[in-house]
Amino acid sequence: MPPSARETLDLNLPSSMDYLSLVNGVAEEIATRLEVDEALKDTLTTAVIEACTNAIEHGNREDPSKTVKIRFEYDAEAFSVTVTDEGKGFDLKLVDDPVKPENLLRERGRGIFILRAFMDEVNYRFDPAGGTTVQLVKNLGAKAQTAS
Amino acid sequence: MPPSARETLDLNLPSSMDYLSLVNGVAEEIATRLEVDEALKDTLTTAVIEACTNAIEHGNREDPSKTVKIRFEYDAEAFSVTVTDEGKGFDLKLVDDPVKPENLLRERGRGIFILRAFMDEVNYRFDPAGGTTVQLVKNLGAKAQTAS
Amino acid sequence: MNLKRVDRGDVTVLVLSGKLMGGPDSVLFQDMIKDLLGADRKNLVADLKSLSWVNSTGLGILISGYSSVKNAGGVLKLAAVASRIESILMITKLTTVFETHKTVDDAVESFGGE
Amino acid sequence: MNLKRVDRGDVTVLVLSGKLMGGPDSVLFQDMIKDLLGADRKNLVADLKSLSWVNSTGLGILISGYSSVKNAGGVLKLAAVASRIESILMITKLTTVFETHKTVDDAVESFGGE
Ligand SMILES: Nc1ncnc2c1ncn2[C@@H]1O[C@H](COP(=O)(O)OP(=O)(O)O)[C@@H](O)[C@H]1O
Ligand SMILES: Nc1ncnc2c1ncn2[C@@H]1O[C@H](COP(=O)(O)OP(=O)(O)O)[C@@H](O)[C@H]1O
Repeated sequence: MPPSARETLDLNLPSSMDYLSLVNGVAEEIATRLEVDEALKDTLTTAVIEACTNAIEHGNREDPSKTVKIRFEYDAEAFSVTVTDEGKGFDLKLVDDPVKPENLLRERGRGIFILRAFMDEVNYRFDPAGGTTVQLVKNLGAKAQTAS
Repeated sequence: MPPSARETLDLNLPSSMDYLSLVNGVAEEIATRLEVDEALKDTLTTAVIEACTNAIEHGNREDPSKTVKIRFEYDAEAFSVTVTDEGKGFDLKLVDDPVKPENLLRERGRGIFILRAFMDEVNYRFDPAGGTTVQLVKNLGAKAQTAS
Repeated sequence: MNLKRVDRGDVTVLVLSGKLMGGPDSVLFQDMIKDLLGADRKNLVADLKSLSWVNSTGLGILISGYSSVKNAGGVLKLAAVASRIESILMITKLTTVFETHKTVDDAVESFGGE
Repeated sequence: MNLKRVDRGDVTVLVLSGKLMGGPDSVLFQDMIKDLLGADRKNLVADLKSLSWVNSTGLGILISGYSSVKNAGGVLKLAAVASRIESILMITKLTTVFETHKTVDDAVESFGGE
């Protein structure tokens, strides 16, 4: 049964791509707990993986001595995940649109686009002291929708 | 490949038995990363589950608003896991021996015994301010052995 | 854990799969045993071939079943125990409590044929 | 990701399974494509039936393969795309890049028979 009160789960891990499969497993377990359907489960786990990939790759430059902090907060109404790295951040305005025809064959540059397509809220916070946090929110209530 | 430097992974979660399967998944992923054989993987995950079961059930009395903190630290030489609850602790001297003939048919009371059988070190720390921490260590180097 | 029941003559095989670790598993298993004893079926085999994992709470569930069946004059035997579960049964000396058979067929036959 | 190669006439089917998410997957896939192009095999089908999941890095791997094959005068088509992966391909408009077929047989036949 989905939790009646809002629950919080923290996962702090070394910055290596090798941990993506562990993160995927944790996100799937939480989605199972929330009793969302398979499509929504895929949406949530994909978004979590994209945010963590960026934190590990761009934020912490795959330095395993740096930590990526993931906080999941959820109840039957909403799923939120906050991913924080120790990096210098970036300029959101410089992020290209991957579905422009001239960008379609680029190998990279689809992560943030997928986050925005899949989730209801995507908020970046750049800490002047260093560190990037992205918060993703998906509504699970009556109005909840899956990606497709 | 197993990590060359010691790595730390933290997992903090609500005190519900429903989370044991998530904990099991995380422990399995770490064991996979350490490239231990299947028997040792079973040993490590079983020990982690036993420690977490006690923290959730006895320490935090299955109150999901209370947190169980799990810290994994590992490299190719050793696997350590520290599980901390918010409970009042207990008297280790009062824990019965489950393999005494008169105790064999008891339904409970095998958790700590299994921890001691499976792991190389089992250390309890009772914080006078409240909270129980158990640290489990398994050597993975040349002298490492599985439970059986 | 998933639980399935297969009757073979006057022996009932309980097929356990997944992970046995307390909580809802306990009620599921106890209810099944109660139903069987209520129907006077007391020759039971727990088929553990597809059970991937058990913790100390799960061991307690098996023992509770064992005791209920024994009190009713029957017996619950184990069959096809995977090695990871075997090692827990050995360490906790529960191998001295449970009669264990390599295969389900062996366990069923040990009751004196189907 | 696991990668298997099956030749069917002058078409080669690449069977991907598991999760496609960058890192070692990228090298594995690129090496395979290089080998095939080196052997002058340019009619390729990626069978995604058993691929359970892909992220944006994984999409990049497919595109990199697509471009290498195209530059060599061949084509990499997709077949049997699961719905969770289909939805990512649609959102990123990669359905306009990849020729996609319902089944591997359809994809193989689209090259003009085995
Ligand atoms: N956590 C982060 N820290 C620093 N830079 C980031 C972070 N996340 C994204 N970026 C920047 O934004 C760009 C676009 O990211 P994204 O859309 O996920 O595509 P990709 O990661 O494939 O390049 C990245 O190339 C990177 O420059
Ligand atoms: N984290 C804990 N906090 C409080 N009491 C505990 C804790 N861990 C174990 N205990 C006590 O020790 C006893 C024995 O534990 P264990 O051997 O794991 O068996 P079981 O949990 O099945 O009773 C428990 O019944 C409980 O009283």
